[in-house]
Amino acid sequence: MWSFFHKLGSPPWLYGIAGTILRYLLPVTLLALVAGMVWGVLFTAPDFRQGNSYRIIYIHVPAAVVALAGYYVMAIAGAVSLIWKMKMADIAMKSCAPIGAALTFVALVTGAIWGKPTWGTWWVWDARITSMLILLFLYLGVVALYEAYDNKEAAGKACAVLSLVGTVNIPIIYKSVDWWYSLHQPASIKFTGESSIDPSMLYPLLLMITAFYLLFTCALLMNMRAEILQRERRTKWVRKLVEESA
Amino acid sequence: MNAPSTPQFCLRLLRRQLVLAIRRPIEIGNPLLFFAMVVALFPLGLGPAPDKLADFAPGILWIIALLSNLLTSDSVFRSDYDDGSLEQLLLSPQPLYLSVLSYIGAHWLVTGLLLALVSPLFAVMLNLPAAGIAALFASLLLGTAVLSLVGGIGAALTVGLKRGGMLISLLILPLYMPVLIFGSAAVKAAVIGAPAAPYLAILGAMLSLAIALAPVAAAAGLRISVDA
Amino acid sequence: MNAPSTPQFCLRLLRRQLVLAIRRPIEIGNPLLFFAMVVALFPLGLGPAPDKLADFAPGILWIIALLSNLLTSDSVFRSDYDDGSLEQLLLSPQPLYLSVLSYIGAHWLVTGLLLALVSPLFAVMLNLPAAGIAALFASLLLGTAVLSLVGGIGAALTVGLKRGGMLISLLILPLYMPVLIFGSAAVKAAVIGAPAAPYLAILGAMLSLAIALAPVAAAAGLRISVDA
Amino acid sequence: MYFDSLQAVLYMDGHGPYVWAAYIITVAVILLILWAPVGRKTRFIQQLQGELRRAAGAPNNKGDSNASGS
Amino acid sequence: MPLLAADNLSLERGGRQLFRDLSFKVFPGQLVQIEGANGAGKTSLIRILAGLSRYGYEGRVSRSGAMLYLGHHSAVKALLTPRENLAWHVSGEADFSDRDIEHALARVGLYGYEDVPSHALSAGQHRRVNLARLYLSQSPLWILDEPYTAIDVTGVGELETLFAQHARAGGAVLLTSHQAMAVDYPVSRLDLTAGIAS
Amino acid sequence: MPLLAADNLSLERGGRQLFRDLSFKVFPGQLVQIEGANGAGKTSLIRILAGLSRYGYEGRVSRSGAMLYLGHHSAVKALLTPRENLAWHVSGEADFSDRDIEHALARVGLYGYEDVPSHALSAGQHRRVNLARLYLSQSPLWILDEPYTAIDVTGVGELETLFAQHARAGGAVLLTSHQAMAVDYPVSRLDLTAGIAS
Ligand code: HEM
Ligand SMILES: Nc1ncnc2c1ncn2[C@@H]1O[C@H](COP(=O)(O)OP(=O)(O)OP(=O)(O)O)[C@@H](O)[C@H]1O
Ligand SMILES: Nc1ncnc2c1ncn2[C@@H]1O[C@H](COP(=O)(O)OP(=O)(O)OP(=O)(O)O)[C@@H](O)[C@H]1O
Ligand SMILES: [Mg+2]
Ligand SMILES: [Mg+2]
Repeated sequence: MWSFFHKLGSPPWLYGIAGTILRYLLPVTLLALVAGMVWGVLFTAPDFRQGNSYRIIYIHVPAAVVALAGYYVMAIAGAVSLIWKMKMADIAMKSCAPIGAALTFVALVTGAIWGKPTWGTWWVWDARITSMLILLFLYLGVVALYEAYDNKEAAGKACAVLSLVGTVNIPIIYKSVDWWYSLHQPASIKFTGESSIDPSMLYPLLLMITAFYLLFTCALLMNMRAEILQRERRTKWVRKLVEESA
Repeated sequence: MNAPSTPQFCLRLLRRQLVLAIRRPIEIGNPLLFFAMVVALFPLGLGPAPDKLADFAPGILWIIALLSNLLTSDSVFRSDYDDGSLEQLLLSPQPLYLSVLSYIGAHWLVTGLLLALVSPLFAVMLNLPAAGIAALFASLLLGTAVLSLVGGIGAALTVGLKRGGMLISLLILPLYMPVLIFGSAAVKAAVIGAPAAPYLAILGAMLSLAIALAPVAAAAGLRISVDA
Repeated sequence: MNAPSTPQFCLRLLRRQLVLAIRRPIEIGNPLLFFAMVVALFPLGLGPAPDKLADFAPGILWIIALLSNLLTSDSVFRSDYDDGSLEQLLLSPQPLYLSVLSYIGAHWLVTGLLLALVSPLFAVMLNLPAAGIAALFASLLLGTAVLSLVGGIGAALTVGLKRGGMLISLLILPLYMPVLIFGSAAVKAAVIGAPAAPYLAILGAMLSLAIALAPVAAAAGLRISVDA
Repeated sequence: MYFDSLQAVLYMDGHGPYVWAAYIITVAVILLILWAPVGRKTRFIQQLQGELRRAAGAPNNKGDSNASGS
Repeated sequence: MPLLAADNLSLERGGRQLFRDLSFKVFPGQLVQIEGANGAGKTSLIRILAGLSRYGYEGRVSRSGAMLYLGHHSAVKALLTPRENLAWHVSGEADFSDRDIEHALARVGLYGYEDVPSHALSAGQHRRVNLARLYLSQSPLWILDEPYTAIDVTGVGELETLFAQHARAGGAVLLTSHQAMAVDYPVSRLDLTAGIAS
Repeated sequence: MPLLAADNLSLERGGRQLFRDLSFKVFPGQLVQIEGANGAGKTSLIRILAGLSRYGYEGRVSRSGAMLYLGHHSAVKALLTPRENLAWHVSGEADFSDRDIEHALARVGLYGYEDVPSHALSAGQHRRVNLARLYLSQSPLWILDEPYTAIDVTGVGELETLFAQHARAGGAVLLTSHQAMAVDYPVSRLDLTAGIAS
């Protein structure tokens, strides 16, 4: 067990193992994404209330779910980096932010597009939607802060502090926005009742959620590999690797 | 000559920050003038129908308080970083948590507290019903303290950046939002005759949390950003 | 090696300022993010009811544009003053009027223009009726240029003060107000189907006036400031 | 397959543009997510290769201190 | 026991190895001048020794006892007077009595300027406000980055005498400067120009 | 014809008479060092001569021909590279070709640093970026306020040679410095320490 943690802290080992994992995981991910999308778009029956526009659910919900989960991954990595001073956690945290931001963006855009045919408007100030927007800002904050630091080791630490502060705030933000909405405004627009979801819609949705989790994992590993190389550019193993790839 | 006790040192810091603020008279008066001018902007921009304004007064006043806090947060550690005082503070044997708290406390005294004190005046200018004024005052008192604390984290993380620009607003505005929600809700509740106490209690809870954690984060941020 | 022609010199200055802005990526993206975040503040503070929001959307968008201009104006000459470049500019044989215009132009390009370009997005988020969007875009395009020019005067006058940061907002906010009034009036007119052109024409007239006079005032302000 | 013709697939009872726009944007972002680290890695390797070559070509040359801003 | 010990310090910045495996100790009574051309890495080294730089280098630094660090920046607040700058100094080192402060300011040639706002001082006077801390300090170890910047000839002479005095009294001074020291006290030199020093 | 003529300059600052009825001329071929202790009024005088201070003094200054002024601040933008700093210099003096810029940077020891962001330079390297303008300048009159700040020994030597060269070629240099000049060219001295100088 301890030796495993020890290895986790070793950049060349992590670089190698991530490469191996990716070799198998990436094709699976792409397959799952394509299969899920084709299934969802072409092979399911339309929703009886929303018609064909509901097919957006197969990308909207997975993106939203994974974007939210991504923040917790990032914050945990940040905590590990600060508490145990583990360099690799730092790198994982840094690598989460752009992926999370991109997925949040997807959730927002697909939601907005979905809103037009169903609600007749691109945007409403619904609790969940608003907190998703705030999540995007939190992600962008981490990305921007990292970019603004020249000393990347310090940048990692700064982002770790920021993401931890964000973690304390995410539940507060979520609760407060939720509560704010219910206070002011009798919900004139509601998400579709999810309880009645039909298995024929559920299975492709579950597939897509899984695919997005896999996508997140793959992108995270790829980003980490690139980052490891950059941080370890002075070491012998990176130089050897680079010379070999020439 | 022996090292000062920690409380003494913190008082000294607080006094120093306050004197610095007072030496630039504009720094003290400015949040207020800013408040006044933006209060004047709203009727200009939105149209002066008094009933509409009264409806929105709690939200507007709170948004202005938030913006004026945002505008000044960046300066909490900035000049000390620029002239090298911050390095000295980091090397000092005193607990950084308390030093940071003194800086933030001074910031709150010259922005948040002052703002809360004059807010009734502006509330009247925006036709806020009298019932809401006490709640406005109390919520600003508590809420701006949270804002200053959270702003201190952002200021600490960005103070050393050459290429930071206005990064701080991106970092802290999302964190400001819960305060805005509960602050304006407290006033709204009071206006319609509902009890404002629960909202104030939540603001109080946020403040306790922020006092406990924000200086820790800000202190860590300072140590990191002198190395940016 | 011979002295550059004046247009060449101004282009060089413009390029320099733009490169400086781009080197801080956040500086470019920030007016937009700031816009987005403050747009989000309003529903949070005022309540999310779409019809109410739509009513206020023109005013809110204009107020935000104005604030984000206000926030960034201070930086037009600040860093050049701090590092001594401003002294060199003043000693240069080139006409200061045009140099100042280049600085302000660069500021407008990275704030006002960008803001105008993305404003339709935020208009949709605040449920502004589609009829108002063209007027919003046009009024922001003209109006933010006036704001940048006026802001330049304030920046020039305060840059030499030991800490002018917020003083600038005091100096220039009153001058911003006419722009705010006509800008939001143009949008409101378009929303209710009235012609927006008269308001835009007034903004255009203000812009001509500002282009003619503001750089003169700013140039004089700079000469005074380095002597402060 | 739920639809009977390509037309129907594209049109989707009027919802086609929305659905397809959403999917196209999503696919584009996914490709971007996956391509970004690949591009970063390739660029890094090229850069480091160049650096190593320069170092090998010009031993103890004071000019090789050409730092990149990264 | 050494006041400062550097153990195998290596630093690379901007693609250049500034120093490698640098180890040295500073004992009470020592006056150490770090030498090197512009960009040799003096400031970088000093910030590591003072504990301000915490990332990006290899090796270990250990210090015992209190330290006084004066960097490139003067740490003098323009809006405060010299007196206030010393009385409210953020280093939290000690409480200086008003008499001590006046005495120290007089020693650095600021007699009569105690209550002028510091932004109305000349460049050299501004730096002297900070240097007055040396006359107030109780710390055995002084780490100074170019203390002579903007100081006139008389001022430099007085500072050198002070450094020698401090070393004689059992303190140690580690400083960088581009000027050769002209003081009748043995000065150890640490040369960084070679890139790899010892 | 003198490049610079000061006529009966008097200045009082902070209640102290810094100089009174100061008149002098600087002719082509002259190397003038303004001397004086910290706070003597060197910077104040130089800013009046350069035309930056326009209020609060008595007397007249007249200049003929172009002037290059380098003040206490380095006028180097931290976000730009040395190359960009010179190419886009705001003084609007001349268009420098890229080759000239590289040459000038090499002369001040920044070969290889042309494209590093200036904030990643050391204190001395940072100032050297600005000093490179001396190698590009066509102005006959140079007015320099403490040009040697943060510059290492070699750098100071090179600058002195350059000043002598410039004077020999018919230019004139007026500078302040606390270091005595060690150059084989006659240096005129203007001493402000007396308070009232001539
Ligand atoms: C910009 C607009 C939108 C945003 C930001 C957004 C965001 C979200 C988020 C954060 C979730 C939660 C995922 C989770 O359970 O963890 C979600 C789920 C969902 N959204 Fe959206 N959404 C938007 C618009 C829409 C629209 C227009 C519809 C359909 C009419 C819709 C339908 C759903 C459904 C059915 C779910 C899954 C069921 C549930 O968990 O409640 N969303 N969305
Ligand atoms: N802004 C100011 N307001 C009032 N007095 C000032 C101001 N700046 C400088 N002085 C005073 O003017 C005198 C001369 O200052 P000046 O900067 O010209 O000196 P200097 O000879 O350049 O000194 P140094 O060698 O330290 O650079 C000083 O006594 C200083 O106190
Ligand atoms: N923030 C930075 N990022 C990257 N490299 C830097 C940074 N600061 C300095 N350097 C580089 O590190 C080297 C050493 O800089 P340092 O400031 O330690 O030099 P120094 O010996 O103090 O020089 P000086 O005599 O000019 O003060 C320089 O070559 C410089 O280019
Ligand atoms: Mg140095
Ligand atoms: Mg001077």
